Amino acid sequence: MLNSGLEVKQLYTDRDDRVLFSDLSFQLNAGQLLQIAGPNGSGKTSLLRILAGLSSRYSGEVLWQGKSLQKNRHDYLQQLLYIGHGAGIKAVLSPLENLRWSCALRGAENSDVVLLDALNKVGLRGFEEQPCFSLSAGQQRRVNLARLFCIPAQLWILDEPFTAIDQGGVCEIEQWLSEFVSGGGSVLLTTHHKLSVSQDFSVIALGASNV
Amino acid sequence: MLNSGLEVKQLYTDRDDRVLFSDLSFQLNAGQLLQIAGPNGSGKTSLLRILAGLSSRYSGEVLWQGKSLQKNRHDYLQQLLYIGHGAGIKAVLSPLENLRWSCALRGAENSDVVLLDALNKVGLRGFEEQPCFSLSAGQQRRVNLARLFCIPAQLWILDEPFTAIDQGGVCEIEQWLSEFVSGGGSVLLTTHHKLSVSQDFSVIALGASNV
Amino acid sequence: MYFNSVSELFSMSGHGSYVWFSYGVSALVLATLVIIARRRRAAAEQHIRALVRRKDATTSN
Amino acid sequence: MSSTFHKWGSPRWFYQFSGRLLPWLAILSLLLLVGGAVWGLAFVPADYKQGNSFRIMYIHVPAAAVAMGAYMTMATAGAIHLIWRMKLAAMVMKAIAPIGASLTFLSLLTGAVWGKPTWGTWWVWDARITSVLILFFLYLGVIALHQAFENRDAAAKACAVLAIVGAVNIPIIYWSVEWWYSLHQPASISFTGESTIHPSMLRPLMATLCGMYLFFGWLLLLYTRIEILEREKNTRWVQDLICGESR
Amino acid sequence: MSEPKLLKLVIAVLHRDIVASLRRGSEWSNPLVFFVMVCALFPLGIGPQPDRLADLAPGILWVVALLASLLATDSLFRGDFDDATLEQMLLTHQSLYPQVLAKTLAHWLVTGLPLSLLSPMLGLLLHLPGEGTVPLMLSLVLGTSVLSFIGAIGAALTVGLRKGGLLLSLIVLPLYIPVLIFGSSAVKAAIEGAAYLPQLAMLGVFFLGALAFAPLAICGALRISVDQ
Amino acid sequence: MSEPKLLKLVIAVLHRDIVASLRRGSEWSNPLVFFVMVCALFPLGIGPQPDRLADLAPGILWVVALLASLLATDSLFRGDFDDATLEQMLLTHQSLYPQVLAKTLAHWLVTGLPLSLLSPMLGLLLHLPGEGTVPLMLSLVLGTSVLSFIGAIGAALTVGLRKGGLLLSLIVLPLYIPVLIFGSSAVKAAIEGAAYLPQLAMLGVFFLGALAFAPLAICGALRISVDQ
Ligand code: HEM
Ligand SMILES: Nc1ncnc2c1ncn2[C@@H]1O[C@H](COP(=O)(O)OP(=O)(O)OP(=O)(O)O)[C@@H](O)[C@H]1O
Ligand SMILES: Nc1ncnc2c1ncn2[C@@H]1O[C@H](COP(=O)(O)OP(=O)(O)OP(=O)(O)O)[C@@H](O)[C@H]1O
Ligand SMILES: [Mg+2]
Ligand SMILES: [Mg+2]
Repeated sequence: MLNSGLEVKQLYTDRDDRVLFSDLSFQLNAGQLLQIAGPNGSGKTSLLRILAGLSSRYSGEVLWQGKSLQKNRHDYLQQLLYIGHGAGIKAVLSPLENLRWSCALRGAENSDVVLLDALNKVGLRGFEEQPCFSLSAGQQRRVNLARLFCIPAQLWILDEPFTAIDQGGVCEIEQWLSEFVSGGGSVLLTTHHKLSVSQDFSVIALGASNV
Repeated sequence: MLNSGLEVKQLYTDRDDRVLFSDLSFQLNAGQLLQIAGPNGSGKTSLLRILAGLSSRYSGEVLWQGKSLQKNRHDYLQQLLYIGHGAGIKAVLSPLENLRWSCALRGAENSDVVLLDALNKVGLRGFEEQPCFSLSAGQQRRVNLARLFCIPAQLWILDEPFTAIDQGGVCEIEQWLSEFVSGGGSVLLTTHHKLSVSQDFSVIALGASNV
Repeated sequence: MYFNSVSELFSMSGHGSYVWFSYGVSALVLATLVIIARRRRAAAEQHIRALVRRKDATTSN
Repeated sequence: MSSTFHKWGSPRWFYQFSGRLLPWLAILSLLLLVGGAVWGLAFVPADYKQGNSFRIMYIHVPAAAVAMGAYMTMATAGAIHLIWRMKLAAMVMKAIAPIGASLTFLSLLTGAVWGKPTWGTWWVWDARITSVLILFFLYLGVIALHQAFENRDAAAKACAVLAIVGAVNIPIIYWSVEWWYSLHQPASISFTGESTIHPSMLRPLMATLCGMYLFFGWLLLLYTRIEILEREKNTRWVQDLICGESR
Repeated sequence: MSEPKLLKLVIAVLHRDIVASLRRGSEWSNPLVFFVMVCALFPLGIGPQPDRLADLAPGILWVVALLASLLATDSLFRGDFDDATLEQMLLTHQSLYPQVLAKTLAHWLVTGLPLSLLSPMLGLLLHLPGEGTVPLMLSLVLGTSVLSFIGAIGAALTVGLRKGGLLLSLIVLPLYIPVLIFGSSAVKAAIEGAAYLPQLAMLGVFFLGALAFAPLAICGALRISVDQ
Repeated sequence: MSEPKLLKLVIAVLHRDIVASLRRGSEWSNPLVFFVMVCALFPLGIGPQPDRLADLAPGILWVVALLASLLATDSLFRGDFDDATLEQMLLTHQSLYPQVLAKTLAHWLVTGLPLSLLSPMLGLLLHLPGEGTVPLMLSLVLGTSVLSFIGAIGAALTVGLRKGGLLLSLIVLPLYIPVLIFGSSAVKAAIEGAAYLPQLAMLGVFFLGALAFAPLAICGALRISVDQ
């Protein structure tokens, strides 16, 4: 398939002369979910940042729909939703205000009803107007995850989305992932949990010798 | 048992007029492990901070060996090891330097051999001298957990110790917990993982209605 | 030579200390730049030699 | 054009080419510097106004002039690095910063020492002096920024941005300081105008000036070559070069 | 990209930054408090003689305003970097340029502008002659906006660094100097009864130059800072 | 608690803080750079006339040193709070007092002391008469240590606040004023040929007072800041 989604060819990265991965190649098409596994410090976050276009510390090729990321950046970013390790929210703003800003950045014209609905889905009903710093660790993470529901995208890149989320929440998120993938989206994620989604998915394990 | 370890009587706390828990009573003796469960935002962290003596936003009683925390503070702190949500390490210092400082704070006179051994146990061999900011999320968490091995204590209070830790790491930590409890220590922890230790342990679930 | 004697050259009718200090410091700074370059070069070479030795050792095993 | 550019951009080619240039630069620059200094110190007649202290000029003026030229070279290298992603330019940029800062420091120091006998004070807020002080700060900024980065590539790019911004500002700074000084102009102090410099005093100056330029070029090559070795330490040609082909 | 979309983006960024600053409080109040207090310190340090103070007032007021602006600059991108919202700004197909412009503008609105508006009061405190008041305000309004742009470049370059936080001042202060010179001399000229429009015009030129070119440098610097 | 244990604690905290500061670089170099650059800004703001500068030098030098010290203060407990190592400091059976003392001392060693040592050079830049040099250095050595203690109280009170960081300068600057007055007047007295030892003695008294009482306030403030 020439016009595939994300394609990675012979990716190589090192840190302080330690090779994190080399000759890494894979392909992620519409309707697929791919988990990057590996112990702490194996380079999962580094890989995801490269694929999101945040890091240029690599050699090799990353293609989106057959064209290299650099050339196709505008299209790629229009389709990408990246949620990293970081908080991703401003602590003094309320969840609603945070979402409004995130949507405006992406040019997604959502009414507040949509945003409130998204916050409701991630279980933050009643906390919409409270400043985020007064939320618990898991609740803050949920605000960040609410972006999944209000920003249209083709490809989700998620770095440990389950961090600090309770068990009920993990199940829900897994369901969202399933639904998104069934609807033709692609998901690339790292997690230390045992993922249970209704689809088949592949796992790429990064070097196990580091820790 | 009058001279028990940690005893909590009718604890009550609220935040912004929302009751987090009320009439909470339990007891934690030597050789016991207690998990605080509950969905995001149910007040687990708040409870742990109260029990560690970091927060005084409560009414009710907290006793250590039959005496109230305020009166018995010096003894209590000598026995307590608390690992919270926060990083707990200085990013510009190396793991080894961080541990040295932590030990000095507690008056634990450990030689570097002991510290290196602790770092080895948490899987950081080879990273002892690197500044912590160049470590991955899980590796940083492991530096913080290494304190378990070099600071003598009777009671561990751990707030989501498994965050960002890979699966192998989680098993190892569970084993440490088991060993510590078998050796007569007490553990109070929160986690969203399904805990599997060789001992029996009790679970206290905080309000499920909040999220 | 413009000056009548070496001692006159050194004293420069009172301004000698300023002049000689300037030239002295300048010579020192310029020489230091060269010396630092040589040191760094030696260190770099040593580093590369160690690197090669380590590589040779691992490939021969 | 593009092929020569490519060749120039290749660290390996540069290393070999500069190797041939080095001895010539070293000999010529030292000859000119030492010769000019001896000439200026011992053989030129004293200035009728300043006496012998003017002899500081033969080191002061070259240091100041080369320091300014060095900053512009650094900024140009930075621009080349950003636009054409030429690695060699980044190395040149990094090499220039400490040399330029040292020369600026020298010109400040020798100027101050010159000021004491002529003006009776170590320091005045003259336009040109102030500008050189600011130039010194600009150099320190580039060096500090470079040191603050862990990652070499990011450091090079960030320094390139800063050097360019600084270079755009230098004319503005010079011109505004000049204008500022013309507002105040304490009449008691003035530079020896160029017209009063006797041609016989000028010739050694030309010698040390050329010598300083060549010396700068020599140092630049030395530091860039070290930079090349450090960055390309994992390549075959560097390892062969240092350890001999017969390993 | 269509015009209204760009405008919406700018407004969203402006709105968010201003609300966050106002809610945090420190961002707008710190430079103000600093400005007032340091101006009040000077009479204590150098003596209270009114004519001497009047003579020095333009210089002192401008230097202190510049420092206040410098101190505020560090937080421009720091918060966004720390909570990883800067990543979001980089990871959108919409251009970074308007976002950066909006952020700098928001920063100026909560720091430079209030400071300029407050300056006449501090002129009084330092016995600034009455003719200097209006030029002081005008030159500060124009000048602090230029300072914000220049400072933003430095902030963007240093935001990713763990060592070297206020390395910012080393980078930025030399670049501030032309603004200081023309700003303070506008006030002085006005006091001496000379024309001060030339200086203001010069500040205007600086402003236009900064408006055109600084955002480019800022965008580049931000990308470098995130990619380490 | 035995004596050597306390000493060990103090040394461990000192060592860690100094190493961290030196490694970060910014912590010791920023105040210095700031000091030098701002001193260089003043002539540009108020004019280059040597006699005028000489007249103002003691005041300017002291105000700028005070500002540099103020700026450095904010980071005293901020880093420890953010990375939750402050919790560790509170959660030990060993007393907080020696830890706080060591932290403040470390802070002064990397900020106040270098600044004092550099001051003679800046005196040259501002045409400070030669008689003022030694009193300037002595008064700065004593004075900045007092400033560090006072600043630490403010830093401890404000470290936990997310909104309202305006407080630090507001709380701290008024307390700085006596130090500024005595410090700058010591230098002025020396220049005028008068005795400056009385002022230095006064600074010494301040120092002893701060040494005795400030750590208590700091400990209390830290406990309050963490418990929110
Ligand atoms: C710290 C103090 C000083 C600094 C930073 C300084 C800086 C400079 C600079 C930048 C130049 C221009 C070089 C060129 O463009 O070719 C220069 C030239 C010169 N300086 Fe200085 N200077 C200082 C003090 C002095 C003093 C005290 C004197 C003599 C009384 C002096 C005499 C000259 C002369 C004669 C020239 C060359 C002739 C000319 O271009 O006008 N300088 N200096
Ligand atoms: N500083 C604060 N101000 C106001 N409310 C707060 C503050 N800190 C926490 N809360 C509230 O207290 C509640 C409990 O927070 P806590 O951090 O104890 O939850 P938690 O059980 O640890 O959740 P998680 O599993 O997400 O870590 C949250 O709903 C939060 O809104
Ligand atoms: N800024 C940096 N400087 C130097 N090394 C770094 C830097 N960031 C990461 N590394 C190194 O790269 C390796 C991979 O880090 P990365 O964050 O990608 O791991 P990870 O697989 O995401 O781990 P985790 O499961 O703990 O999140 C780590 O061993 C770390 O030491
Ligand atoms: Mg990771
Ligand atoms: Mg929690």
